Amino acid sequence: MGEMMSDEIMAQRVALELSGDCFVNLGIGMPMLVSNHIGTGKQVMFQAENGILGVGPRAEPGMEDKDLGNAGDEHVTVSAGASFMDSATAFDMIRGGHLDATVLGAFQVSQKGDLANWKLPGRKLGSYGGAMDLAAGARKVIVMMKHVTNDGLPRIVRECSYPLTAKNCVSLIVTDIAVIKVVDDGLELCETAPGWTPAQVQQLTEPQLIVRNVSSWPLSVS
Amino acid sequence: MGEMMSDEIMAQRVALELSGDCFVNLGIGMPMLVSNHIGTGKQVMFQAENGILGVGPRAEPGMEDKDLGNAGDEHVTVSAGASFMDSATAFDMIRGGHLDATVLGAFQVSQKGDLANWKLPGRKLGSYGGAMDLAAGARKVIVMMKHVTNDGLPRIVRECSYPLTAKNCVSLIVTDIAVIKVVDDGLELCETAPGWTPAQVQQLTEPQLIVRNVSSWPLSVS
Amino acid sequence: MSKVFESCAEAVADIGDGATVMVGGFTGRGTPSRLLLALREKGPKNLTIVRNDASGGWKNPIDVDILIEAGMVRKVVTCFAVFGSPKKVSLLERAAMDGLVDVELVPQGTLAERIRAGGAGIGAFYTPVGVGTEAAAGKEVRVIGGREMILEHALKADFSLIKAHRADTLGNLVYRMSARNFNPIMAMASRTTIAEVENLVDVGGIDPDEVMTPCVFVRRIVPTGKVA
Amino acid sequence: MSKVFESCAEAVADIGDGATVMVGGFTGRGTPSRLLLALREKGPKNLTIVRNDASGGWKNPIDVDILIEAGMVRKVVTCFAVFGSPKKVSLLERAAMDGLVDVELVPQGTLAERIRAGGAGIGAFYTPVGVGTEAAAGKEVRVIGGREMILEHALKADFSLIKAHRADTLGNLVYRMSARNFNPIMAMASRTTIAEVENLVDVGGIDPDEVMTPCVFVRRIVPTGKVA
Repeated sequence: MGEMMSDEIMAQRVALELSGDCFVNLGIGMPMLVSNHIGTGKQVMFQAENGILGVGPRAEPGMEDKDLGNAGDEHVTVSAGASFMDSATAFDMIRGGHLDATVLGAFQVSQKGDLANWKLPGRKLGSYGGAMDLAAGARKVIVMMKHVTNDGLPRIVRECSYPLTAKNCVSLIVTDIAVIKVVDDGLELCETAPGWTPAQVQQLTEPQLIVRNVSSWPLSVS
Repeated sequence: MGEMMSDEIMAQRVALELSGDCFVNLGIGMPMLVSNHIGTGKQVMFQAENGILGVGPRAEPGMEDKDLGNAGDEHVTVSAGASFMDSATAFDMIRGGHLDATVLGAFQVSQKGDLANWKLPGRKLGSYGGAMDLAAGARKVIVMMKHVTNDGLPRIVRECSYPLTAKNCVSLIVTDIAVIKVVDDGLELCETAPGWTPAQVQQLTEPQLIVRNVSSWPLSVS
Repeated sequence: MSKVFESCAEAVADIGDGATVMVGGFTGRGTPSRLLLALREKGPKNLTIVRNDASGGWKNPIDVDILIEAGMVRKVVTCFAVFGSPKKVSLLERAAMDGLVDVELVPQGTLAERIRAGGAGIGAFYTPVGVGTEAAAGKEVRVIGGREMILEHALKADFSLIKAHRADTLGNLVYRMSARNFNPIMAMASRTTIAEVENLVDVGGIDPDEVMTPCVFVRRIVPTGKVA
Repeated sequence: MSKVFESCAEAVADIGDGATVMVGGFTGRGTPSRLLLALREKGPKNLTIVRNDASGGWKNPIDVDILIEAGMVRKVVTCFAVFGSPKKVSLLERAAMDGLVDVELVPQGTLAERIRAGGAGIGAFYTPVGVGTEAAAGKEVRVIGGREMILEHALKADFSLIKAHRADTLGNLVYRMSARNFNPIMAMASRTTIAEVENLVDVGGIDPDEVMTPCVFVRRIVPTGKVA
């Protein structure tokens, strides 16, 4: 088997899915890396659910503004044409279907596109954050996650055993070894990362993948 | 019988009901006169449901601003500390119970405090405007209207024959001949206008008025 | 793809027969008069219009009345259907009496909230406004928090025609004074929102804290200058 | 009657046992830290706290955590109950495991909308968020516009503790950047809203078009200057 791709390489791959002139929310954590990899020709505006449309790069050290941070408590900047809004309006934007896409982390995704990303089984509590709203409201839900757990168990499963965030919401899964699309009849393997064969990806995936036309992960983007 | 009080005198009387430090919406038409009669010692902020908190006097001729008008399409000014808001927020303020009082015109008021002010019987259409919201949302609903119709019929009735705006919402009725309070057991005559006796007011009123302690309309306010 | 259109005619060119169109403004203030004129010129039929006041009679003569008069409107959702003096018959009431136009009368705050709900992805809500009146006819009533409330559904549209005081070329909008009214919520509630704007500035020309309608809600902008 | 209070202690003096208190802010930004410190000092018991994040762990150390730690909280309504890394047990989760605090977990947008509904006189609303998940447990489900939605109820409180960048002495508020978040909607949803403000100006010192929370929603203002 090949090596797992780094978070940055995954972020590059996700960034390819974002066309120009679009509005995108990046979930807290790994998905936030995606903003570093948008080509210069594209006009992508990032929303942060704490009330920013037009999130820019992280603030340079010494240039942080105490009132300006993203939903993950990182000091950020804003891009030209940005706007601030209250939390109700930020979620009107999300729930109302005004965002073209969201990129979310996940614990598990099922073969029907069910998403589980807010609570570990056996724990008393979890954190919904804005994930349920984003999963239900964004026009396209892209999941960005490692293909397997730290213990080597598949995160792409027949049925989620972790508590659900939303049913049947995921369109695309980008992992550290493959790109998988949720289609009407299941999960279609679209791309494998360098050094990985479809069979090897299948081995780390619980449901049977549909293999029709698998291409290689475009590495030119790095 | 005495003379009917003028609209301005009625407005003066209504103004006495507005204590200091309060927020009040004045309905379109006659109620808008009330703003001219607030004593200088009082801090009353007027809301206009088209999105102004802090409506001031009408604009002087030549000083009109095309973007600044009240809900009745009159050019107005704003008082110090005013704010503008969208229609949803203006009605959050109204429906959410944040206004201390509203002064509304009426076609009819029933002995239970039902209000009818949006449609004449027999007409195909009417105009709700913001009256239903104000009647349901303001903490106190004061009606300001002529005591009888142009044809001399009582407007204060046992049951409204005109389509209702809201049930059981009116607290106080100020007419051109009397001040009447809606109490648990009916309508209590509180004041008669100069030259009017309780019996004369009763003659022009359909339901039996409760007469306990009637005083004379304080004329010093003019 | 630039959102800036040269003319109102271009901006409304794809509003076709049977479209639902929200129109911002309250009396004349914040009313997109130039877009309305262009829409009349274009002439689609069987429109459904959502608009605070459709009774005519206010000072600004260019209002949704001009579409009703042109026979382009099949239905109006509004809170003002007759004008001021209850004795006058409005153009809309006349058209309704003649069976040419259906009117859905909605209390103003409920109208605003239904539009907001449409833009916000809320399906329906319970409000105490209108309980026990004609406005509640046929609607579900439920007691919530000890108070009777009626169920009201979200309103959405194909197009919103709105007016703003200032826009940048991305479509961020700022309104001025009482010309704000229904414009921000209608901007959210349509698939295609078209803004007539008095002043167009470059991106970066509006302080992010002052933006009243974020650009995600606006598809087309037409700079028209300051017109009545 | 002036709304301006000299000290946070005075401003929170009547928050008693069993009160429901909304606390503005998102991570540290827009969090009324000085009011929270004063409330801890005052020490009421059995509070219900409504707050976006109650998981601790963010950069700002002064948050609702300090009330939980002090044993003053009986219930928390929040969307963040555990922090970042799912392996860490938060103070709140520990208190919940020990049976000391009840937690009502609410999706963030639903939390915002329930608070807004509370302030806006809306009793309840239908939202597609949370359908088919634990967030829908025990809730009415209904198909609206072809989509399954769940019924969510308004949230109101006795007190809201919020933070603003600028206020005039009447209580008109302006927030700055991402410190706005839950503050404007919480300002509407309580009987008594108390604002900690960085800058206090005279009446007339804020352009009416720039006011974000109109003064009718604010009862008390405490100028605290710019603190972390």
